[in-house]
Amino acid sequence: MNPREIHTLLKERFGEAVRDWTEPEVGDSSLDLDSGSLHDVCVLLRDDSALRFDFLRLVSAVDRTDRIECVYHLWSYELAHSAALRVELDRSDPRVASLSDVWPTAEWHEREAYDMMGVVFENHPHLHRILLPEDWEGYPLRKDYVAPREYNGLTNE
Amino acid sequence: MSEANVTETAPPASRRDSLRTEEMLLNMGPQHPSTHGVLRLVVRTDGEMVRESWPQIGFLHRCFEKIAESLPYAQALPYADRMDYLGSVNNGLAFCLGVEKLGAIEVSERAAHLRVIAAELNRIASHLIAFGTYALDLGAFTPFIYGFREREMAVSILEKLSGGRLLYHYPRIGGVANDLTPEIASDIRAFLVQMRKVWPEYNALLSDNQIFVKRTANVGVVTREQAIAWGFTGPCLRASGVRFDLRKDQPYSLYERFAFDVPIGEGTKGTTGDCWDRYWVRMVEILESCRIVEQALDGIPEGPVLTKVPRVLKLPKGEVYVPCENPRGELGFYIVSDGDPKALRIKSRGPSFCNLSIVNEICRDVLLADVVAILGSIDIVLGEVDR
Amino acid sequence: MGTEILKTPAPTAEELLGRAVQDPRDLTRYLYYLRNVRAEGLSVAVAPLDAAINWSRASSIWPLTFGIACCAIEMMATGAAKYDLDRFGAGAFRPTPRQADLMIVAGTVTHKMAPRVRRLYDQMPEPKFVMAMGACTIGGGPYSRLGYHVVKGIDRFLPVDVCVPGCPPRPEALIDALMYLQRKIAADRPVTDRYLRPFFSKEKRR
Amino acid sequence: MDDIILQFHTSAVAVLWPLLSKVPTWITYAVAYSVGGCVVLGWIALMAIVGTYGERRIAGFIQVRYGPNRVGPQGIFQPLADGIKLLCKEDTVPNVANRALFFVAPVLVLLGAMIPFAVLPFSERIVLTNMELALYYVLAFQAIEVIGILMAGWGPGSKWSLYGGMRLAAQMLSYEIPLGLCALVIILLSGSLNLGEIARWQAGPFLGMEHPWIFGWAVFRSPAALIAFFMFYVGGLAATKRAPFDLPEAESELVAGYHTEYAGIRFAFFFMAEYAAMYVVCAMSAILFLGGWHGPIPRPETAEGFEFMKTWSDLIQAGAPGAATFVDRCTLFVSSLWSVVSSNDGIRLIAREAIGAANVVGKSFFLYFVMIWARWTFPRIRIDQVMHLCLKVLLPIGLGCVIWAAVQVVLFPH
Amino acid sequence: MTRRPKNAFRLYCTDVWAGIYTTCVGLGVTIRYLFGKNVTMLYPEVRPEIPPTHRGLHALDESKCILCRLCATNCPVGCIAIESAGKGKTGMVTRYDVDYSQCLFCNLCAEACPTKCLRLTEAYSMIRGRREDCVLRLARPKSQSEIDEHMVKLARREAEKKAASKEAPETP
Repeated sequence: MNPREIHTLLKERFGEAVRDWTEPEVGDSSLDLDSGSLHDVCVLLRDDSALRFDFLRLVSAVDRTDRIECVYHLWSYELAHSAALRVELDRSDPRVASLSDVWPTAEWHEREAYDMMGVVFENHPHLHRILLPEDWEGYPLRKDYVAPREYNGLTNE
Repeated sequence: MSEANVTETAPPASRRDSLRTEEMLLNMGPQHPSTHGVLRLVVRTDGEMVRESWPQIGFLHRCFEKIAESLPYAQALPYADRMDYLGSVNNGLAFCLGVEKLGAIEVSERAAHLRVIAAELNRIASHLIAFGTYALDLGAFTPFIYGFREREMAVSILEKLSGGRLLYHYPRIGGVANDLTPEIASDIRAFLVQMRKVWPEYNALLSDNQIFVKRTANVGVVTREQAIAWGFTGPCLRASGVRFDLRKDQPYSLYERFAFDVPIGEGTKGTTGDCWDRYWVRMVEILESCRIVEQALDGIPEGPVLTKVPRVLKLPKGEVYVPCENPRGELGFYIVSDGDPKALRIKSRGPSFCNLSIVNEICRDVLLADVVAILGSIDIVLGEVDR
Repeated sequence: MGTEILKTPAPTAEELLGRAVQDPRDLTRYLYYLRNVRAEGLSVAVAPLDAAINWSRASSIWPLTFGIACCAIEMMATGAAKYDLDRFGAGAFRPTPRQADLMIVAGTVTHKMAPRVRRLYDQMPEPKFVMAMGACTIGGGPYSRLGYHVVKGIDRFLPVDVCVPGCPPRPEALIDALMYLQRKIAADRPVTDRYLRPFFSKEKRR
Repeated sequence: MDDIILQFHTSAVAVLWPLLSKVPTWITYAVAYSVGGCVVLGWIALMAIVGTYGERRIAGFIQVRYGPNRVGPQGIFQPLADGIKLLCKEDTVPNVANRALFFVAPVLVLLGAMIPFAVLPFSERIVLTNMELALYYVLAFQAIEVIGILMAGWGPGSKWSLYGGMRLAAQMLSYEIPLGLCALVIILLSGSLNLGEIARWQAGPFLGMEHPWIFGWAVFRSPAALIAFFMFYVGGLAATKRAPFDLPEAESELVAGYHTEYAGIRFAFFFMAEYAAMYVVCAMSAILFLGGWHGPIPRPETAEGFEFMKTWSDLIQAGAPGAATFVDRCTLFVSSLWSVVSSNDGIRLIAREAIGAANVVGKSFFLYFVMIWARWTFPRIRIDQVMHLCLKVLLPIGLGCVIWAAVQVVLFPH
Repeated sequence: MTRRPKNAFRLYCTDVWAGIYTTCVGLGVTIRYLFGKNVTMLYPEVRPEIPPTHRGLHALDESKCILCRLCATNCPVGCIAIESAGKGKTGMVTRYDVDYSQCLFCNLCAEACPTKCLRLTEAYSMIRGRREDCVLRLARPKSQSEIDEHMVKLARREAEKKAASKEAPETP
């Protein structure tokens, strides 16, 4: 099933939670969702017989200066088709439901998104920094991030 | 679990008999002979039995994604090589394919063939290191040295081709750096002959060795559902019985032209998806890669090697994700561009990052020696885990 | 020998290094003291002891298995069959810092890793040497300008003896660095002090 | 055929120096035996040097590379350089260590490795003490090394060395029983515990041949001994923590096992003890199963009843009254020695002892090589598999061999 | 207690036999290599043969350098420091340092050079004792007098050109 059919299937199932379809002229397309309904959509995507998305490929948080987006890439081994979900969160307090109970691999991806971009995933088993040390301030991949001049005694310039 | 709240759990009441036994927190710390680099594995053990383990990563976090955002595409390419330093041609290839797909840049057939040859030679070299370090983890030092002997031949070929011994910077946006000379072609054929001659010896020395089989069969079994749920990709996924290879299912760079088959784990020495299967899938993949290199070398057409790319490359607005088959699994760059010479965001999916996340799941109630065997069989590279 | 020779300070290790014989195979470079005894007025009794200890330390340097990143693969290649570090007596890679003499820091040292590297260095017994292998360890390498998490060179928290530029340096460069370190050890003075007086002599320090 | 040192002391020394006779005998015995002991200590040090050098060179050639070949001609001085460097290292003691255990452990381990050398014969007559219960003595004192390593495990207080120590305890428990059973097979067949006696039994008549060349070896005398030889050797591998059984100092799992915290000269003790223990196992297997000095090189015969010591002491007693001053007593001592040695039987006896020693040492060096060869070929066994192997495989086979040997001794002796 | 499989004893025997057989096979492989040929290249005496495409230490041909500074801008790390007397083709390079504590040998600088005067050579070994020495100074060190004399030459040529251009506009 190509992304367009998936979009129509989800549209009739969830109605306004799924934004309308925009065909990008270059690169991959994606389904825009609102953050509230993300968890239910994902459960459906995994369990529905026509979709069977059993593999969460990638969770990436993108900082578009006025908002933060979370993009989920999915793949199905049985039906060999892929899909990309996009969720927009506001920049001051990015909050979205965690998918670690739907796909266990999301656990580490979400911890990395929290570590790098500061996106908080609710009811995540243990959400804290995965790559940077525990006491590191700031989220490096935000556009307005300033690298610290010095960290526990070692200067950076 | 962060360092702070890893508390010492008191043993359950049932075991407070006279002989007070206590569980120990063991630090297979960032410097440990068998953690393949700087991975810290905090292990809660009860005697030799491991109850729980928390891998702690980030000791080699080199800010790749921040650098990739602040440099133009051509200058960010060498940093992609340094992510998985054992399969650096495949990293550069994935990065270039992403940029070329977004910028609709054409690549000549000869360049595509050269990319396939370099990528497969790099895969053989990486699998030889995986074979060597896995033997080293289980205590056999000699296969490690034999693996490096063949690897030196492959590396000297790639050095003639690209100029570097380990980080090749060979695929460029729009083609490859240098062209193939007949002398390098004959070296490649000689290497393929030697590799096929030595392969049965490796099996005699290690794969069929009863001690090795006893140490790896039925150890760290990952079922098919578990592998898919935890995001396993590459040889580890195929060892659990899922016949999925990106070079076959989502072909890129002319891979559909070459005939090769995808080995999967059948549980010959134990159950499907155990350490032995992960090791065996890698060994058979070495032979498959030899076949691919041979076919690519025979069918290489004439033509230019590097198409003209504007010095200041501006990609159109949009995003793309092109997954490639790295020796450790699916590696892809999710490139989001806003139309200016620097990317808005480049997110890299490291296969070892996902393969490593299953360690806590399967290292439960196993012996300490088995934790080492499981970690070695997953074959992680820390540059890719921490990026 | 006049006593005034003892008042003038002896040449430092760096200067002696320059004069040490370049050919690593020539055994006499360890005994170059003996050749210069007349010229530098050393007490003949002590020089051979210095030379013997230097020779044994230089001929059996046990590196620590401590690979961090890409340079670790080149270090393994140097230890493997084609370049064979064991010919120099340096092939016994010891897993524990207690039994290692040389710490080859091979790979990028990040802020999260730096305290561990420092602790490993402190755990090594005294005649220990540090080799900074690869551009990342010398001055931050490719990550020096934009890497916020990378320490810009390990000489900020470790005394470095040998720097090996390269990204990653070839195994031949690593063997050259080991021979440079051997020459540097040969110029060391374990038993005599700056004024070439043996430590164990009862004479008061001036 | 009593000890060479005892004979030498009673006959030659006491007679020549009358003032010595005033000194209580145990002092002179002590001096004589300590001289013998130093010779054997030199041999142990030589074993350590040959061990380290041989291991790194053979490992090199197995791995298609050269071992150390730049330190001295062909790398001969490499062990010397390692030794001096370890001597001059800083002596680090972790502050959480239990200092008493930390200091005693290496000494006990080296002691445990050196004790069997007292009874290990190099040839028919060249042996420090020709003890009657030699085999029992060797097997009994193996436990000292175990105590030493358990101390080394607990002493430094590091978790890794604790694991190494505990693993060794489990390994020792599981391999010592099959080792004892294999020795039992030889005791049953040869009928004595004295190593000299066992070797002579293997030279005795067998299958009608008066002097069986190498077919007199225990290995050919009965299939039980053949199987026992392989099990004794495998048990020996486990005893010296080598090859597939090097669990207590498993590099890839326990960083460096029990000697994680030891540096400098203390680590050199463990290093030396390992190679000394290796030689003990090889020499014991050579003597018990491969016919000791009745080796591949045939030995010349000497006249019946010719005793080197006895003839020499008779000569000295004959000339003793005439020699008054110290000088001509020495000349008498040397001249009588020269006359005995240059006599026809003397030369044949010395040749016989030398070739005997060559046989014993040659065979144990071959087994030494096999140990090194096995180490660089096999991966490491897990601790529960070691116990499975020793208790569920070696033990039943060992019992079978003992029963077979007993039946063989009863049905057709020799 | 787990029930013992029916053919437990047969499994036990095949296990023991497999153990013995594979150990002998493994020993066979290593003994063949023990007496085989070694592959070690005795490095200090035997120099390695390095391919021409090797990306090693830099080499600069000063005469052809036109001071366009493309190499410095194209370097991802910015480790090339150039100082010159005068600009463009007529200028003279006074300082051209490559800082090897940052360089990653990616050959982007050599490829960007229009006149191909910068090249990564086959040299690979530059061992230094301290970090400060890890900088390769490629430009020939020039004395202050030489620089001043060059500046004077430049100024004189500038003056002639201005004079020539002053006459030219009157003639047409």
